[in-house]
Amino acid sequence: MSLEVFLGKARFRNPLVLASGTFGYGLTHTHVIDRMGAFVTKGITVQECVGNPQPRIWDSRETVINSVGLENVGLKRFKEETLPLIDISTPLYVNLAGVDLDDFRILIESLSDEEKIAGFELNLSCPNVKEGGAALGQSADRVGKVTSLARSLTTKPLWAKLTSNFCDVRETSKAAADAGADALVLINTLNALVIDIKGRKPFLGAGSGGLSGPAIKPYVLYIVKEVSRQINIPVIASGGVTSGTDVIEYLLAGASLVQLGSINLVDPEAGLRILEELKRYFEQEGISPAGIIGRLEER
Amino acid sequence: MSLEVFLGKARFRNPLVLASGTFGYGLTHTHVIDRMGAFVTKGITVQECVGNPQPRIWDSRETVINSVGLENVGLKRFKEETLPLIDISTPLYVNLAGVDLDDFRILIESLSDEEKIAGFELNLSCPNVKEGGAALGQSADRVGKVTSLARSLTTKPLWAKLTSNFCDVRETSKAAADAGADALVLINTLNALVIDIKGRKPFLGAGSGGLSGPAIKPYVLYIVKEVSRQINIPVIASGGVTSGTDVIEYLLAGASLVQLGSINLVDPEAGLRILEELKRYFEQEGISPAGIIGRLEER
Amino acid sequence: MKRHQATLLENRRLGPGLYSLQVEFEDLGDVEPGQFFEFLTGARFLRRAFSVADRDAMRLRFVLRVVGKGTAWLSQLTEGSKLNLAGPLGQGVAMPSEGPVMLLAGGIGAAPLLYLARKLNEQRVEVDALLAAGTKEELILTEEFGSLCRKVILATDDGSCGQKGLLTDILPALPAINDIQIFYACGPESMFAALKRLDLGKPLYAFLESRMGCGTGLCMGCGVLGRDGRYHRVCTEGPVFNLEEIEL
Amino acid sequence: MKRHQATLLENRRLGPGLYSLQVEFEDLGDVEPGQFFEFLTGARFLRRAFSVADRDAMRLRFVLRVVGKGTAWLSQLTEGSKLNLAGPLGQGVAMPSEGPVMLLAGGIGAAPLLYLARKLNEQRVEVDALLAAGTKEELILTEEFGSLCRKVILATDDGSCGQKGLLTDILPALPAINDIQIFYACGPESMFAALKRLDLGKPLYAFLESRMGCGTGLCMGCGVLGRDGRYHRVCTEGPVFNLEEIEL
Ligand SMILES: Cc1cc2nc3c(=O)[nH]c(=O)nc-3n(C[C@H](O)[C@H](O)[C@H](O)COP(=O)(O)OP(=O)(O)OC[C@H]3O[C@@H](n4cnc5c(N)ncnc54)[C@H](O)[C@@H]3O)c2cc1C
Ligand SMILES: Cc1cc2nc3c(=O)[nH]c(=O)nc-3n(C[C@H](O)[C@H](O)[C@H](O)COP(=O)(O)OP(=O)(O)OC[C@H]3O[C@@H](n4cnc5c(N)ncnc54)[C@H](O)[C@@H]3O)c2cc1C
Ligand SMILES: Cc1cc2nc3c(=O)[nH]c(=O)nc-3n(C[C@H](O)[C@H](O)[C@H](O)COP(=O)(O)O)c2cc1C
Ligand SMILES: Cc1cc2nc3c(=O)[nH]c(=O)nc-3n(C[C@H](O)[C@H](O)[C@H](O)COP(=O)(O)O)c2cc1C
Ligand code: FES
Ligand code: FES
Repeated sequence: MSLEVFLGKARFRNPLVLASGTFGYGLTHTHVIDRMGAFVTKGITVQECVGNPQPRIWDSRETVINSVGLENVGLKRFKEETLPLIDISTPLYVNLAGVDLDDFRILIESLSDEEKIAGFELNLSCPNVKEGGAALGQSADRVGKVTSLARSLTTKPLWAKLTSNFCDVRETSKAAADAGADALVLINTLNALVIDIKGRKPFLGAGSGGLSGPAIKPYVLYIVKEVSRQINIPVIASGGVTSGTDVIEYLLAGASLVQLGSINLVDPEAGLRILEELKRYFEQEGISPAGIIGRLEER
Repeated sequence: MSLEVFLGKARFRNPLVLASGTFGYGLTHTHVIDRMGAFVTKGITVQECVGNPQPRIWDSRETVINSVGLENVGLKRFKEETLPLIDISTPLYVNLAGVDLDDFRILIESLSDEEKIAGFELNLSCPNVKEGGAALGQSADRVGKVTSLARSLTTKPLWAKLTSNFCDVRETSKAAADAGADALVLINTLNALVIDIKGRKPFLGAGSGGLSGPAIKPYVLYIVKEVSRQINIPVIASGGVTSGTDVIEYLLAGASLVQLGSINLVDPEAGLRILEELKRYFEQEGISPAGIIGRLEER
Repeated sequence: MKRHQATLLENRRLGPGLYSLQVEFEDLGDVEPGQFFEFLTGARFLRRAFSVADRDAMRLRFVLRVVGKGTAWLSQLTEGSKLNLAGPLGQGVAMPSEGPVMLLAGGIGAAPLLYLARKLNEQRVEVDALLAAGTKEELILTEEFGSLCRKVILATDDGSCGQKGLLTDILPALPAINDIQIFYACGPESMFAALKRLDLGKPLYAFLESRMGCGTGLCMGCGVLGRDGRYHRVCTEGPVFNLEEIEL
Repeated sequence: MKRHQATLLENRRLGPGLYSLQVEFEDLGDVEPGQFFEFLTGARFLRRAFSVADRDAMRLRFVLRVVGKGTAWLSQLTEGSKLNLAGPLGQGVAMPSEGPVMLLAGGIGAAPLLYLARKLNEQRVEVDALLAAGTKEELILTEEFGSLCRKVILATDDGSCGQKGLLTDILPALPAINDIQIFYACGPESMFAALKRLDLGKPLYAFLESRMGCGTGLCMGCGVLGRDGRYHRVCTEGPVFNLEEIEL
C-alpha cells in the first residue's frame, strides 16, 4: 500500500513532515528523516542568530512552550557549511525566517539554485522574535507581499507557514494563496506567557514563547478544516500530532501533509512509530491517504 | 487582609468570578457563590434554547471541549422563573447571548431594571452557535456597535466577553473599550474540532466545540498582558485557572478579576480552595490584589 | 456534593476489560441504587462516573469496563491506592411498592442493577434478572445476582452461555414476564431503543449514561433529550428515567 | 538514542526531597561518567534528565531531587514500576591521565561525581572529594564517596555537619588543593560562578544542567552561552564543559 501524496507535481512518499525547529538541520537521525515524506530545517535568517537567553523551554503534560528564538547559523554558514553536510533522501525544505521583504529576497536569491533544496517554507509566524515573524504574518497584506516576492524569485515549491495569533488566519491564508504559495502550513505556535510569581517576571528568558503540543490539536484541526474548505491550495497541518490517529484526523479535516513537531523532542524516532501506525490503518482500510483528504462528514 | 478589588465603583470582595456556563444559574452551591467576587450566569438568549445534540463534552488531561451550545431557559423564563429564585449575596452578572443588535436590545431592555442584577456580560464570543457569538465578536466594528447599543440602554456595568478566534482581539478590545464597556473579559473558548476517525465525522454532536482548561492558560495570559497594556479599561481573565498561583499570574499580567470556568466541573468547591490559596499568598506577601495588578516585570 | 479520599481495597479482573473495584470510605451516608460516584483519574481532566454496584458497610463496589483513557487508568490501579471521589450523585431510583420486578442488564449495565437487587432483596420484593452480554466472558456478576434473585436468566449474543440472542430477542418469550410489575434496565443505547419498541406495557426505568461535564447539575453537558423537547440532566435529574419520558 | 523499558528495583529516600533510584536494564552498553538518561514521566510532556550516579552490571543508580512535577512523579514510583528511559545521552567526561583530582559537589551535584569517582578509582587515579550541602540532611552519598576516595571533606552551609560554609569558602583553604591536577564540579549555577572567581589555576570541568527540550541535539533548547558568544548544546556537546569556555 503506497502512502504517497502529491502536492502539485511534488511527490511525498508519505504524508509525514518533520517540522521546523524540532529536527535541527537534518544532520543527525537521518534514518528517521529518510523514511519521512519531507524534512524542514530550523528557521534560517540572513545573519547568524544567537537566539534567546535561557530558560528556553517550559512544559506541562500536554504542552510545550519554547523560546529558543531563531538560533541558527545564518545564511552564509548554512549555505557553505551546513548544506554540504546534509545527506538525506527526503525532500529538503528550508524554513526561511525573514524580518522584512529584503531578508526574504536575500535568502531566496542565495538558496534558490541549490539543487539539494526541494522547496522553501516561508516562516511568517514565529512568535519568538521581536521583528518580523508573527508581526509580518498577522497582516494579510504583508503575507501577500512576501509570498509574491518569493514567488517571483523561485520556481521551487513555496509553503507559507502562518500564525493564528492576533489575526484572521483565513485572510492571511487567502493572501498567501492568491500570491502564489504552493501550500499553507497551519499553524505555528501560539503566543504564550509563563510567569514566575516569586520573581514577578516571565519565566522564559525571552519573556514569552510559543505554545505547541497535543493540547492544541483540536484547535488546529478546526483551523485546518475551515481554511482547507475555503482556500484552493493544499494545507499542511502542524499542531499537536503524537500518533497515527492524529495524522488521520488532520487528513480527514483537509490537510494533505502533516507535520510532526514537539513529539520529536520526546522521541526522535516518533516519526517511525507514527508511520507504522499509518501503514496499518491504510492497509486495514484499503484506502490511500489521498483518498481521505478532506473526507470528514458533517454531523 | 482584604482581598477586595474595585472596577470603577463596583466592589468585588475578591478577584474570583465564577464563569458563565460552568455554574448554572446560581441556584445551587450558593455557599460557594457567596464567597466569590462575582457570579456570571449561563448565557441567556431571547428565545428559550434547547442547545446542541449529544455528545457535548470531550476532554484530555489538560483541556475540556464543550459544545453545550446556549442551552438556556430564554429571557422570559429567566426573568419570571429563574431570577426570583436566585438568592446570593455576590454580585450577579448575567451573560447575554445575542445573535444581532436587536437581540441585545431586547435582552437589556428587559433586564436592565432588575435590581438583583449587578451587571451584564456581553457574550460576543461563544463558538458554539452558528449565528452571532463568535462571528459577531470577530469584527471590531460589530463589537463596537453592540457595546455602544448596550451602553445606551443601561447604566449597569457592562463586560464585553471577547474571542481570539479568527480575529485580532486587540482590535475588538479597543472597539469595546471605545464604545463604553466597563471591562473586557478575555477570553472565551477556542474553536476546536474532535474527529471520530472510525465514523469519519466530528465527535461532538454539534460538529465542533470550544476548548478550555489549563492548557490554554499561557496563551490567555499572553493575551491578557498584551491587551491590558494597550487598553485603558480593566481586564477580566478567563482561561485555565485551577489554582491560586494561576490567579496571581493573571493579576500580575494585568487582570483585575479572574474567572473560574472548567475547574468548577471537576470540583464545584474549587473556588473555596483557590480563595484560601489566595488568602495565604496575600497574607504572606503583605500585599493586596490591587497592589499586584499589572506588576509583571520585564525580563 | 461530598468529596472523599477513599482507599482501593481490591481491584479484580472479571473479564475482558472488566474490573471490580472495592473501595473503602472513611465516611459514607446513605447511598441509593442508581446513584453514582465521580472518580478523578490521572488520565483526564474531568471526573468519570461509575454507578454503585454494591455496598457492604463502608465499602462500595464499582464494576467498570475499559473504554478509554480514564477507565484504563483506573483499571491499572493497585490495591492500597488512594482515590479522589465525589458522591453519591444523582437521584436514587424510585423503589417499587410491590413486586415482582425484573432487572434487564446489557453488559456492564449489570453493575447498578446488582445494588438495586440487593436493596429489593432487603425489602423482600421479589426480583428476577435477565443478564445479557456479548460472550460468556463478558457476562458478569451472575453469582451475585443468583444469591439475590428469584430467577436469573442468562443470555449471550453468541450463545456461549445461557440463551443465544440479544436481550430484547429473549425477553418477550420469557414466561415470567407476565406478572412483572416494573422493569429496570441498564445497557447500551441500542438496547433501550429496542426495549422501547417492545412496548412491555409496564413501567420501565432506564439507567442512563451520558458524557458528563460536572456531574453536579452546573454545566448542561449531560443532557438527555426528553419527550418534551428539552434536555434533562442525567447527573441531577437522573440517571434513572422512565423510558417513556425520553427520546432515543 | 536508545530507548529502554527498565524496571525500578529500589526507590529509597535519602533526605528531604532526595531519592535514590536503582534501575535494572535489559540491555545496556558502555556508560561514561557525565552521561545521562532521560526519563518519561506521567506529569510532563517532555522527558527529564538525570545523570548516572553509579553502575553495577545492568543496574544504574540515579539520585534525584524533587523540584517540580516531573521529579515529584518519579519520587513516588513504587518498586517494580516500569520506566521509559532514553540514553545514555551526552558526552562522557574527559578522563584525566594522572591524578590526584578533586571532585567538588554542591548538593545533588554529588550524583554524577559519584560515578566519576567509581571510574577514577577503577583506573587507580587518586581522587579527593569535597561534598557540600545546605544542611546535614542534604549531604548525600558520603559513605559511597568514602569508599572510593583518598579523602572526603564535608561541608554544610549551617555547620550541622563537617566544616561550616559554602564550598567555595572552604576550598581555597584546603591543604590538599595544591597538588590537584584537575577539578570536576557539579552544583548550582551560583557555585560555578563562585568557582570561576576563585580561579584555581587548574582545569575545571563543570557538569552543567539546563532545561532541556529533546536531549538529543535537535531543538537548541538547552544551550549554554559560550565565551565565543554562541550557545552550546548541553545535551550533545556537554553536559560537561571546561568552566573557562562558558559564560555564567
Ligand atoms: C451515571 C453514570 C454511571 C456510570 N456507571 C458506570 C459503571 O458502573 N461502569 C462503567 O464501566 N461505566 C459506567 N459509566 C460510563 C463511564 O462513566 C464511562 O465509560 C467513562 O466515563 C469513560 O471514560 P474514559 O476516559 O475511559 O473514556 P473516554 O476516553 O472519555 O471515551 C469515552 C467514549 O467516547 C469515545 N470517544 C472518545 N473520543 C472519541 C473520538 N475522538 N472519536 C470517537 N469516539 C471517541 C470512546 O471510544 C468511548 O466510547 C457510567 C456513566 C454515567 C454517566
Ligand atoms: C544533563 C542533566 C543531568 C541532570 N542530572 C540530575 C540528577 O542526577 N539529579 C537530579 O535531581 N537532577 C538532575 N538534573 C536536573 C533535572 O533534570 C531537573 O531537576 C528536572 O528536569 C526537573 O523536572 P521537574 O518536572 O521536577 O521540574 P519542573 O516542574 O520542570 O521545574 C523545574 C524548575 O523550573 C522551575 N519552574 C518551573 N516553572 C516555573 C515558573 N512558572 N516560575 C518559576 N519557576 C518555575 C521550578 O521551580 C524548578 O526549579 C539534570 C539535568 C540535566 C540537564
Ligand atoms: C523547540 C521548537 C522550535 C521551533 N522552531 C521553529 C522554527 O525555527 N521555525 C518554525 O517555523 N517553527 C518552529 N517551531 C514550530 C514547529 O515547527 C511547529 O509548527 C509547532 O511546534 C506546532 O507543532 P507541534 O504541536 O507538533 O509541535 C518550533 C517548535 C518547537 C517546539
Ligand atoms: C461547559 C461550558 C459551558 C460554557 N458556557 C458558556 C456560556 O454560556 N457563555 C459564555 O460566555 N462562556 C461559556 N463558557 C466559557 C467559560 O465561561 C470560560 O470563558 C472558558 O471556559 C475559559 O475558561 P476556563 O479555561 O477556566 O474554563 C463555557 C465553558 C464551559 C466549559
Ligand atoms: S454533567 Fe454537568 S449538568 Fe450534568
Ligand atoms: S535539549 Fe534539544 S538540543 Fe539540547
